[in-house]
Amino acid sequence: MNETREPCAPRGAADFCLSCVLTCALVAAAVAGSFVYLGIDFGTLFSVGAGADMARFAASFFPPDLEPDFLRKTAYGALQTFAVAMIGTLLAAAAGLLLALPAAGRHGAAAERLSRFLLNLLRSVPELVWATLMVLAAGLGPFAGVLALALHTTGVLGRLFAEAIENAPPQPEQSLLETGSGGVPAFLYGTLPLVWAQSVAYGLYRLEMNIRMAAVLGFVGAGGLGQMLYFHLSIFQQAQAATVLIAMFVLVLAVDALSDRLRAWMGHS
Amino acid sequence: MSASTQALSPPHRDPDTRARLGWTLVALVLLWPLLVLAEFRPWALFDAGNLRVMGSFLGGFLPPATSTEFLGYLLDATLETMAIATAGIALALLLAVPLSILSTRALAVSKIGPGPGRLGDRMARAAGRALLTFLRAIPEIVWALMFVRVLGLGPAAGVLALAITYGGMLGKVYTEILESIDTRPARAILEAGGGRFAALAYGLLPNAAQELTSYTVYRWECAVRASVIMGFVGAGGLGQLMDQSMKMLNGGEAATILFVFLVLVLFADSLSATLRRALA
Amino acid sequence: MGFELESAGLTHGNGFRALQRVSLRVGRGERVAVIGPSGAGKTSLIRLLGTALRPTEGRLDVLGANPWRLSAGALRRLRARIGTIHQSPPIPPRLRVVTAIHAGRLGRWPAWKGLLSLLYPVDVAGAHAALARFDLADRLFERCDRLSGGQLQRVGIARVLYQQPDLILADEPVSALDPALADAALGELVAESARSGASLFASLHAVDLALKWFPRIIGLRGGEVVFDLPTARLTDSMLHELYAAEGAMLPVQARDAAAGATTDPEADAKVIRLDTSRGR
Amino acid sequence: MGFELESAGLTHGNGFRALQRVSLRVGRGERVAVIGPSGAGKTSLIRLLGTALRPTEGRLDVLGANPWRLSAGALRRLRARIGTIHQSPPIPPRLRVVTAIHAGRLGRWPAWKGLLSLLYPVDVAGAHAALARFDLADRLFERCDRLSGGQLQRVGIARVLYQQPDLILADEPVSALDPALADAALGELVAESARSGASLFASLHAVDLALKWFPRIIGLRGGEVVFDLPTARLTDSMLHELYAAEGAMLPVQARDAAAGATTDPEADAKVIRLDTSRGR
Amino acid sequence: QVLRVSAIPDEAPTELQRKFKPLGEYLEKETGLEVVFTPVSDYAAVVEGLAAKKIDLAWLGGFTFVQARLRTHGEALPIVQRVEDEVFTSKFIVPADSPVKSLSELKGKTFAFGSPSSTSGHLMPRFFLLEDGIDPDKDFTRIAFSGAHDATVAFVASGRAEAGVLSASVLDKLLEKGDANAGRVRVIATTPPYYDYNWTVRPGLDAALREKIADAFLKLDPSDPVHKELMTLQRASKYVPTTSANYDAIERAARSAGLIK
Ligand SMILES: Nc1ncnc2c1ncn2[C@@H]1O[C@H](COP(=O)(O)OP(=O)(O)OP(=O)(O)O)[C@@H](O)[C@H]1O
Ligand SMILES: Nc1ncnc2c1ncn2[C@@H]1O[C@H](COP(=O)(O)OP(=O)(O)OP(=O)(O)O)[C@@H](O)[C@H]1O
Ligand SMILES: [Mg+2]
Ligand SMILES: [Mg+2]
Repeated sequence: MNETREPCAPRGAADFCLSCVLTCALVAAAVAGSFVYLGIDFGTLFSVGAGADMARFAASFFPPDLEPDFLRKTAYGALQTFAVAMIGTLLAAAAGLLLALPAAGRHGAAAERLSRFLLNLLRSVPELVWATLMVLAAGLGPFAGVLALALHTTGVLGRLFAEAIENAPPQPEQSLLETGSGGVPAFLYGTLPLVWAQSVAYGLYRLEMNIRMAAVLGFVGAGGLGQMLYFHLSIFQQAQAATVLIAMFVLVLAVDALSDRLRAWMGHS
Repeated sequence: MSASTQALSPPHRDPDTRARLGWTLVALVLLWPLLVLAEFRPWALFDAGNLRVMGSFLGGFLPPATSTEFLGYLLDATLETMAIATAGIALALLLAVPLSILSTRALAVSKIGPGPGRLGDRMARAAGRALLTFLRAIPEIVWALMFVRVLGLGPAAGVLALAITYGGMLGKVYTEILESIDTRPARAILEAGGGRFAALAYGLLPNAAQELTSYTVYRWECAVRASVIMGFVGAGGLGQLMDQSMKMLNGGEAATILFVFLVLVLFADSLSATLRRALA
Repeated sequence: MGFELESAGLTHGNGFRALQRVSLRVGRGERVAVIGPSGAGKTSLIRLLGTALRPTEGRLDVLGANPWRLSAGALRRLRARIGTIHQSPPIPPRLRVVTAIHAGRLGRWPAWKGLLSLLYPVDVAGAHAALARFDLADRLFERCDRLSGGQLQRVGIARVLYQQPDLILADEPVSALDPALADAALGELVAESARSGASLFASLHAVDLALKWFPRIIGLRGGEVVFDLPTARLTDSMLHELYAAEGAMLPVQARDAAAGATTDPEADAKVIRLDTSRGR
Repeated sequence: MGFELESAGLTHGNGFRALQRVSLRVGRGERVAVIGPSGAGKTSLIRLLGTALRPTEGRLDVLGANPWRLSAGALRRLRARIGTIHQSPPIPPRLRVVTAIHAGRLGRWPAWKGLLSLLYPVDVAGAHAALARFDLADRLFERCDRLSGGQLQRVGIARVLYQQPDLILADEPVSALDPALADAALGELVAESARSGASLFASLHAVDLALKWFPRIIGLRGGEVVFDLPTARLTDSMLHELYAAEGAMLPVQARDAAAGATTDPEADAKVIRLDTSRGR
Repeated sequence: QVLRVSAIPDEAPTELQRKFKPLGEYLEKETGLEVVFTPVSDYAAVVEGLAAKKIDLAWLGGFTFVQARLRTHGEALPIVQRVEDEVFTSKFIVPADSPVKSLSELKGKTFAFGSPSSTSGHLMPRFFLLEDGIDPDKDFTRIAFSGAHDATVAFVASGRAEAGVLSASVLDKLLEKGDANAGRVRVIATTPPYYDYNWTVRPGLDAALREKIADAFLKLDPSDPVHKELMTLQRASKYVPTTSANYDAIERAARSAGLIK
């Protein structure tokens, strides 16, 4: 009945993916090349004393400094770090979502190019550079940190959101567009429920990164745990550094748990 | 069925309303102290003095530095940075892939039912997740200082530190990606007696491969930017160069380095697009 | 006018020719069923009419306009007047039923109303009424992935009725429903078309239901219209011929084996029994 | 033995009681059909038997073992012996047909073979033979998202036959197929069961097909077994009763409107017409 | 056989590398070993390297040396230092147009130190500020660590910090070079002198080699044009032997400033 169909022939050999093999070989070559270029020798890592040496380093962090005064300072630092990271991430998530829609090719090719370039630009400037610029723009202090994180993170989240949107199955949104719905409502009803969980996960994950990134922002006066860690590690106050590390760890764990809880609540087993 | 009585008096109120309203309120109430702590003052941006300072600084970005000596440094740094990023990501994958396969719920056959071995499975999963968290919760610099003791100053310690923290991050994100797509195909394979790898390869990867790849490429790009941390232990690179020029407020050099960063990001982006197309 | 196709054809991206030389004219308020073997092109035809695919040859007119000549805004308004019931309802699993129903009217609502309804359902009563017609009123606030196959399909139908379109396209709307419910659901669709004057164009596998509810039947095979007749003039042999090709292609030895081993004396009786009088 | 249920019950996560007091015994090689209105619990029952869900009450025995008492390895081997045809095939859209078919045997293949087959299909001939039984041999290397609804459903059936299970569970296996093909596909399933001695347990909406191909019929409603009889002893009134409740619940005014406005004199005839003799 | 050398990053790492090049060649000639210099941007990395015996010779600040000494249980040995290092000072700077005239007016301002582990950029200024009754943690609204001395100048010159402190010798060098930023700051105070930088060898380094290295430094003579160039880069007029005991005062200062616990 369908003359156009080609007769079936088990053409398995033709399906062997040549370009896949080539890509794999290329990647492997790049990796090998990198190790050779850097001249890395991990041999000593497995030498006799290595383990003991590293263990001694790790042991120097114990016991952590648990004096009430220092704990209070750490707690305040942790709160401030969290606040900076949270506000920065929230701003970035909002801006990122707005830019992700055109970047996923929803408003024409020109808008796609433009928003993609904008996202790339925001992202290619490291947090640290944004921080320097923002200190000049807004003065020394946590707000500069917020802005720096927000600007860089917008680029990151915008890209991740855009790709999640592109990867989502198109049928639900397509079917809404076919009923004449506008682009934005169709996105909200058709695609958002599909990418929501992943996007929130990316956002929370970025929040966690930003908490750690505050370490780098510490020295522009953004304060918080980052500056404390930098300070105490620099002057070999391992006990204090350990307390700060524990505080960071707790923050990361909390965000992790929040992420898990939220995703479970949004219906993913 | 009881529906007929309900049919007469339709529920005109959404049962979820109260919870939604409540959570929104809680979120708003919590947001306030955060804004205070972060000293959120957008108007400071439009302060004339600040604008002038920033304007003159940005003015310093032009013209970009193009002296041959600097460009030589830059080329070296770029090559080294790319090599460090590639090596670091390669090692990170060695950590991330097994750990994420271990801790993905959608691949746990004991979740179905739940069936036998769920205690062991759950503990393995929890251990996997805890390990991932631990690896990435300790900042790169701490790992780097630890490896310096064994490997000495130089790129080796930096690469290892990068591999460990990035392994933790990649592992976590891989897990989340694998759990956020449609997991029914994987479940069907587990229900037909297939193993963990089979369910991964036939049920999840066809849908997730693109996203996994693009995330990995993105991480590579992050590793390029993270070379500032590698600089701490003598594995220089672009980040260290950037750090210096920014500290010295040397706009011309910063502009040139930023341009290199942008080129690398564009390269990563097109690489990711190519790979995604190949996997479509 | 409902729609008009003039020697239209559709070639898929991979070069597969799913429809060819299709000429059809369906008037306002008319009810037409399309039947045909699997892979005949029924879904392709309906997607063509729903302006989801663009004909690669020939001319298409829907509700008095050539959709592919319209401006973006006008096309959108046209689409709001076409309601498509999909073979498997394209509803995100996590959406609640009430939201899924509301999505039907996004084409008519201003954007703000659509957004608001996502937070707080604006028209609970309307959604409730639409669901009640399919015996699902009590599932108003359930999540769609907690519904059974038949329930989800009914949500898909209710959504299109809630849309109040001028042209209803239904792609196997009752394939997941039991006979009684299938009959009742088709009855609802027919009643809606009669009440609102909307044209109804449905593809159906259940020939008896097509014969019962539709005054005009179109037979499709291999992408071509085989017949297009008032129900009364359809003969048994036409139906046999429509479905014949594929029966003949099933390997014969397997059937024999079954017949030999089975305990059911009727298994090797004539396999295809179609009787235009059944169900009437 | 095929399987045995003793006063089994299933309560879903949200507290909905989908099955209660179900006692059934199906012997080796036996062929049983389960029918019932939408939402009756057919899919839930099949998922219970496929060891995808764990009964919340009562006892379950599949292929001579209580799956929930087995060790992980034994459960996996048991599952490899159960083949489930899902209501909508859980196949990732990007997979090729040949790979989707191979996925059926992942439970038997060692892991390396499964992984290898992803790169290079190891058993093209086997997959081809399975597809040929459903008139799809020419789609062997097509991507699954380029198939029509009925074609995809047939791929789902072929996959299970390729699995060569000892117990075939089929959840509305032919809902997307036209009558002729549906009949032929059921014939294939029955033949396979006869050839290999596998038990066949299928839920069906098409009552006539159930009556034609299955010697024993189970009626399910509201999660309970209403009848469990040899086909010959099933009466018309039993079927009427099985589907009656829901017909009665369709709101009456809508039907009246339809009846009033329609031009089809049969629209207000008795809606539910079931005739055990039809299709026989 | 290699001699592994590193230096604390009190200046930009590339700058350090440039400065070290002739010295490295000279040491190669004198010791007969291959000299490998690794620039780092973290003070702690140098100390860890010394303690783990991954570095043989390092250019350390006074405070860094004290830390290295503690970390190696007194086994890291300082061998030589420049004469200038015996009477080192730090200078407090403000933007040229700032009205501030004395240290006590700095209360309530934002302030930039160099690196937390820098002697002249953090430890000693902090110690002298405390002696003057100014607690940096309480009396400044915000402290920033610029990371390096020349960065501190840039911080203050651009107005990112309202005041800062750095090593006197770096400031002099910048002024000599005619650095634009250095022209935009004004010195308001100078600390009393203290011992600072030295060259330290790792614990357990062969005593003969240690002597050879020390001799190489002490042999440097400004009247020799080759040596002169090398010493200008190092900003040294003459090298003198030094001992661990010279740094006891710094350790006391660090303890009283709460930087060593
Ligand atoms: N995951 C779930 N959570 C809660 N309730 C569920 C879930 N899955 C099914 N149900 C409910 O259980 C009942 C039985 O569902 P099931 O899918 O077994 O019905 P079915 O007989 O297969 O119906 P159909 O013929 O429509 O497919 C339905 O009322 C359904 O809403
Ligand atoms: N996206 C696509 N790309 C290529 N070929 C396609 C695509 N969609 C459908 N086809 C092919 O076009 C033909 C007609 O498909 P269509 O879905 O219209 O059939 P159908 O009549 O709806 O069948 P069914 O009753 O099985 O749903 C089929 O042979 C199918 O394989
Ligand atoms: Mg179809
Ligand atoms: Mg079902």
